[in-house]
Amino acid sequence: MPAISLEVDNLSAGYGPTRVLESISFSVPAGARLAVLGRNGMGKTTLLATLAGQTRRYHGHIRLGDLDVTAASSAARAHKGLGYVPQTRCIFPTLTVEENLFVGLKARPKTVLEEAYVMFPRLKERRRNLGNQLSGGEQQMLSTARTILGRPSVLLLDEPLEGLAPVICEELMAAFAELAKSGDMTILLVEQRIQSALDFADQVVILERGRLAWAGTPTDLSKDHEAVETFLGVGGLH
Amino acid sequence: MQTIFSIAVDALAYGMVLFVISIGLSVTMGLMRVVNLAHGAFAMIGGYIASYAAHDLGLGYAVAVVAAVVATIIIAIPLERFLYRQIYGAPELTQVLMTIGITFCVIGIANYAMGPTLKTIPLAAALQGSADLGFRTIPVHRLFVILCGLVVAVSLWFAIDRTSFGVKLRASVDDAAMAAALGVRTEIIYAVSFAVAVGLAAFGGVVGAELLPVEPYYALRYMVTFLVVVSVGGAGSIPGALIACLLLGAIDTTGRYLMPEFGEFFFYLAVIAIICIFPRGLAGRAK
Amino acid sequence: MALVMNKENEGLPHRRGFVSRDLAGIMVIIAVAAVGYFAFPDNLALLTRMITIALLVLSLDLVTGYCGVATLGHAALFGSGAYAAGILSAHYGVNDPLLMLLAGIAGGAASGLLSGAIILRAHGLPQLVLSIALIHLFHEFANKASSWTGGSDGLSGIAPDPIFGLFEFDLYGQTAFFFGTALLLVVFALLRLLVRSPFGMLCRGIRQDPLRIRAMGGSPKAALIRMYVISGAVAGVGGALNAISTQVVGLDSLSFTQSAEALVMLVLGGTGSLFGALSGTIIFMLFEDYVSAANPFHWLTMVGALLIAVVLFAPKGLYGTAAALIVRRREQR
Amino acid sequence: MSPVFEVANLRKAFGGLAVTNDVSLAMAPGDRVALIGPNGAGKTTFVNLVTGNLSPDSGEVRLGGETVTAVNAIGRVKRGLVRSFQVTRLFQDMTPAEHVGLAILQRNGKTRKMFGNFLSMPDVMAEIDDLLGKLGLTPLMNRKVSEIAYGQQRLLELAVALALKPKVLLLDEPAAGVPQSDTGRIEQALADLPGDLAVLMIEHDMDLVFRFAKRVIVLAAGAIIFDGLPADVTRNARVREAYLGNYANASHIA
Amino acid sequence: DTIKVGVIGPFSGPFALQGKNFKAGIDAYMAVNGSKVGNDTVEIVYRDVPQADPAQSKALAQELIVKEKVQYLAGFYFTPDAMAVTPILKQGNVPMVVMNAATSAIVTKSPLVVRTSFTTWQTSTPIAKVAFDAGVKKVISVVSDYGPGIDAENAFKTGFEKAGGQVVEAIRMPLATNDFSPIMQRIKDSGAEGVFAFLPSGPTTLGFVKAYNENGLKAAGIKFFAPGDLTRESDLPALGDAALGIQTTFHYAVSHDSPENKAFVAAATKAIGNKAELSFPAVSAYDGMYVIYKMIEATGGKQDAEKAVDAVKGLAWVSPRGPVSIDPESRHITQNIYLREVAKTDDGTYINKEVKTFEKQGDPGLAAAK
Ligand SMILES: Nc1ncnc2c1ncn2[C@@H]1O[C@H](COP(=O)(O)OP(=O)(O)OP(=O)(O)O)[C@@H](O)[C@H]1O
Ligand SMILES: Nc1ncnc2c1ncn2[C@@H]1O[C@H](COP(=O)(O)OP(=O)(O)OP(=O)(O)O)[C@@H](O)[C@H]1O
Ligand SMILES: CC(C)C[C@H](N)C(=O)O
Ligand SMILES: [Mg+2]
Ligand SMILES: [Mg+2]
Repeated sequence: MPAISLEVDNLSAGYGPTRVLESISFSVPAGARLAVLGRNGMGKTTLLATLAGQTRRYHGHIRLGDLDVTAASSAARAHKGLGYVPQTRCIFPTLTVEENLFVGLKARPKTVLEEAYVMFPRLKERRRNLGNQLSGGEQQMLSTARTILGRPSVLLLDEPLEGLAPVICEELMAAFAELAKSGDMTILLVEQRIQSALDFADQVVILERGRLAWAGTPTDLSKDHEAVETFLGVGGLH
Repeated sequence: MQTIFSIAVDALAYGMVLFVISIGLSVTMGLMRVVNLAHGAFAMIGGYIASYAAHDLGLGYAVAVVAAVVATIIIAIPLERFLYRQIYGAPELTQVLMTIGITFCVIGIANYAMGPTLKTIPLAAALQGSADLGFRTIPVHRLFVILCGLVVAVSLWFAIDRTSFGVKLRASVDDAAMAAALGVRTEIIYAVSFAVAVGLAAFGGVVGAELLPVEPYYALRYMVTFLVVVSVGGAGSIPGALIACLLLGAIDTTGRYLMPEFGEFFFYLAVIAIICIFPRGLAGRAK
Repeated sequence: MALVMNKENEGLPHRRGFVSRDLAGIMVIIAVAAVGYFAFPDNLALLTRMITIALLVLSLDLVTGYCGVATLGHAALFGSGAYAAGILSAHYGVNDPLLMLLAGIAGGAASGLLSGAIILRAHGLPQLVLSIALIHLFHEFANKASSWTGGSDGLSGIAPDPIFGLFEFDLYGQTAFFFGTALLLVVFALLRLLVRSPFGMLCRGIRQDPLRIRAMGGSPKAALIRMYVISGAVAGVGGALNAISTQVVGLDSLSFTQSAEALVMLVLGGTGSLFGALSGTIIFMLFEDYVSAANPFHWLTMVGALLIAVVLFAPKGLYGTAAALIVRRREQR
Repeated sequence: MSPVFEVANLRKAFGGLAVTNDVSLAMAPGDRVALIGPNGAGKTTFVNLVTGNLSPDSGEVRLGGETVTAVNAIGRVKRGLVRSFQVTRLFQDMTPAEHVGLAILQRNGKTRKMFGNFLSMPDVMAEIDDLLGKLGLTPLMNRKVSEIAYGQQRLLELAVALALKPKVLLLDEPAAGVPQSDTGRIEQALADLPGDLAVLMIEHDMDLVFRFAKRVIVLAAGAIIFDGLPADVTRNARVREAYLGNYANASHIA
Repeated sequence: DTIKVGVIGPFSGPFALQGKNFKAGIDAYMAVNGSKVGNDTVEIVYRDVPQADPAQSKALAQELIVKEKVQYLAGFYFTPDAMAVTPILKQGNVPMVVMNAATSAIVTKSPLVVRTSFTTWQTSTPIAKVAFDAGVKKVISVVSDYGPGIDAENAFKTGFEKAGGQVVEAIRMPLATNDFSPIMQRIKDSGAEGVFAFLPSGPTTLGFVKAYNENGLKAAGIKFFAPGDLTRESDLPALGDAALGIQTTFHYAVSHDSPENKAFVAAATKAIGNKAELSFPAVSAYDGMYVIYKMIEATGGKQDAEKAVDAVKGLAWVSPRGPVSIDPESRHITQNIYLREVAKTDDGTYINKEVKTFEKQGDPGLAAAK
């Protein structure tokens, strides 16, 4: 039984007075790949943002490895090994690509920027450009690369494939799988392309109106046509 | 010809004074995105402390300058912690309201504690008197301010553009939540930047006191001047602020020489013209 | 359990809400005016002054609150209105208050057009600075044109006739007060219509994302200039009322200080809402009047403390925060 | 049929980087074109040039036979060229109903009206209802945009563009961030568009592209490297290498 | 009965020091003479107008009359604030005693106005003669560009040209001027032998005087003349040695040597708290109170503005500044104007030392306006 790397216990959270997540509990073992699915507006982004310390939490606990990070700030969580790639990318618009990456380094030496360039050669070409001059896909690459450079032990990915060319998507999913296997990295993936997500993950949870509605393995899910129909609203997977 | 040189020297000196006094505001306003109308209040606090240290405690000029900078920063720490932290990232107008409020309070307190009269800061012997430039004389103190301006400009530019602190600061300003998610301790970054900005304000208040004398209404009287030069330069850009100060200093000085009665017109028309041509300020970057 | 989707069956928005709020707004103004009249019958001059400033702040709200234009130079519009009305009377002997009012509106609108044409050339901080430069130019110009404006000594010799030949502007300030209240009511009612008209909605859109408006085929610039002219007319009403009721116009009416004070009042009440503008003015001026009478030497400190407290505890302004609280209450029920 | 929309030899460079390199294309009424290409190929830039948000270094844009290169963005919208944004650009504290209402009023030239309200215009209300209903946004129509999920914002972005009743519609990744369950709504909305409308869609979701497009254009490094039928594009080696990857191998194309 | 006197002045804001001086003068007068006139008790009601703001001034005056029922209005630091109130005096049946505002025309706006301060014309005219007598024939005039500055310029020019001198250039500079170096360059280039300057008392005077020294004008022997606003006592410590020797003409110096002034300074110092803050508005307020007391006496405490004003026309007394009288014609104060020179006393403080007296000066400004 591998060590638990992320544990969520009875978590409720939301924005100001609007509560979005309701009593969510699950745990992810180290090195696991968890896909978080659900239709539009069901709280996937909110869940990841709450884990990253960016929304208001009402109650519940979050544990990272042996540490209780419930009360920790966003920055402290990052230093404890949490990495977050937000859905809206959040590129620093007035920083160059290189500087954007640099922020993600934490304390690592500047030379490791090359790692990012190997993963996304496109970024290297554009490294002196400002964040707001990048194309949508380039921003997506930058956002992902920036977080990965910090070598997180738990990586939260919110729709990382959005806006990327198919060929890049394939490469990226392969790279994520590689990271999870070799780098001892735990990955939570929110993705609309259900098939890609299921191909990647070894566990799946589905959110429905802020609650955890379904949990299991991808194989279970592909058999559970009813769940797919009700929670994901897609008529069968291919 | 001699007159032209003479005006040029005056323009340079005046521009540099403007620069030294307002550059701290470029840090708060351009980098931290806080419309800090209380900048002048901190400059004034610095001036009062230096005046007190030099006059009443009999300390030397250099010691008084350092004491003013340090003490102003110490005074600013609780203000940052309890007031400014509430307005980072708030809408501009909210920031305006808060910092005007702070300015009013500082004025009231200064008036109460130090009295309404003008305060001076006796200069070190070496800075008194005039230096002969050949074609004219210039107060030694002005040369000192020019030097200070250059040193401040270069070191700030380096700190912001070339150090990891600078990158983290700019990142925090662009998107504080994301910077934090990447492990940047934004509160510390902000606190340090704020301290630097306040320290610069105090420093400017002290060395600029020969031109802008210290009195309780200092904080309001020159608020517009600070705001204008910083924005014309493009908030947050050190070279921009420098160019703006020199340019506006030159326009102001020449205007005042040629047609003093239209001095204000020249200055503000120039401001309007510059902003119409460079809507983000001389060196402003796109957001 | 307040999950977000539980509002699924909300239908179309209703008009009734708006109309009843309009009526409520007018009733509130009348009620406040009545309270003012009976509570401070000897202080109508101050109340009239409050109305003039309220008109300025309302006008500022149109461009700042509804269109997102940052300006510290709005008194230019107010002052132009005041001087236009004042000059008409002092130099041309046209003393009919209604004609003076028209002159004020025209003067305000004209300088609104001019200000708008310049201020709208930048955004954000540079825009703020443009407005500052502009108000200084206006001020300097009025100072220089002293044969028209009286310069720093002020324009005196304004002698408005009785309104309709019946009601004289006297020492007790009754006429001025009722005249002012009537103007405020008319302006308020018109503005209520304006801000939720299609044009008002366009302006709100522009405030949030001008580029989006362009992509919808709308011209932000043209709309904002129109709004600036309207705003100038409203400020001009305030300026004319000022000239009529005080019979002097000073340089301060086109000063940076006056502009900044108006902005402070607006933000204090809450931007983007006519009630915010009104309540900000009333609260600030009452506070100022009360504190400066109680302790003139320290009132500035107290005003400062008030502003800080508002930002800390009512960040959307006094009215804005109160309104948000009420809405939340209602939603929780 | 004569083209409603035509671009000739369009060029644009940022610094030294040629982002649009001699692009020419024409669209006829009723065209359904997909513009695909690697990230950073210059697709969004192309849209910006065409709509007038950026000005080209050289080249020409024609709308319905009229050269509009010198016409500003607003003028082009008025002539029926409408776009949606890759990253949603919506008014955070306005509701979907107000968004669509504003677009309709703008289209009708009624935004100059300083009195009255769209709530009192039954025709406008009906249109709002209809459009939002099609995209499944009716339940959210009176919530502030800042409170609705990103995927729903994407749908609203489309609704606003449709409300302008364009002749030529440029969609920049309309389905990005929209879950599979809802892409159906987008497709349906597109399918319901008037037949004489020309649509150009940028999209990285190939399933959607192949269901939607009658013609595919591939842009790489600022130049068109393919312009033809969807069936042919997967067979093009350059396109496969630069863009499609293994997608072409899978039997996705129905 | 209680007789209320409403005082409007800048009690807060950048000019608060002037308001403080008003209050000190009034307090001093009442401390020395008691608050009773006959059977009536005098009560002061203060209202604050921080900066020139005629509308506010008028609103407050109206409130004072209607609500507070004051029988006298006094104070008024700024001309427009005084001007704004003149139209309501008659209807309110209230006399107005101007304790500072220095534009000549105010007294013409209503017959109920009496002024116990000075006018800029009055204080700036004698210095022209001083300059001419000092052998200076060409002078450049440099004034702040607003009402009082322009008055000063005209007064000096009229006086100096009448004496036979020449004003080679007249410069008006914005009130908000920080750096005077270019102005000094202008002065140098003009070839004038002396400079006449008017700046309102306060922070800018410091920069001006410093620039005069640092740019070598003093060394070059260009003489400096000004009315006394430029060397207000409360600014002198800041000006320091830079101001030594500057000659100004003014109606009052805190150092004036007379028993009346000693008593006044003692009382006013007590009222203001810090002698260094005391300057000219205090004495005008003190004398203003004298006039008001006289008015109350004359009317027996009844509200009759006309009678009150008539009673003080021609009134003459010895003020702390010297012998003064109210001109019955203009209702403005006739007084001595002194030529003073900034000097350092033995205890290290700076004073305006009176060196010459121009006796019984009226206001030349009114005549000039006609
Ligand atoms: N800032 C906010 N304030 C209030 N409510 C919000 C806010 N952001 C999101 N919500 C609400 O929270 C709910 C969940 O949103 P969330 O973004 O987590 O959904 P999601 O599952 O990530 O959707 P998507 O697939 O569209 O990205 C939505 O109904 C949305 O309306
Ligand atoms: N203002 C600019 N300055 C410099 N380079 C720019 C600017 N705008 C865009 N670019 C560059 O031009 C290239 C094309 O950008 P564009 O946004 O058109 O790509 P795209 O094809 O839409 O890509 P994606 O599919 O990722 O959205 C990118 O490499 C981008 O970095
Ligand atoms: C010179 C000053 C004492 C004059 C005063 N400020 C006035 O307006 O009259
Ligand atoms: Mg999401
Ligand atoms: Mg793109």
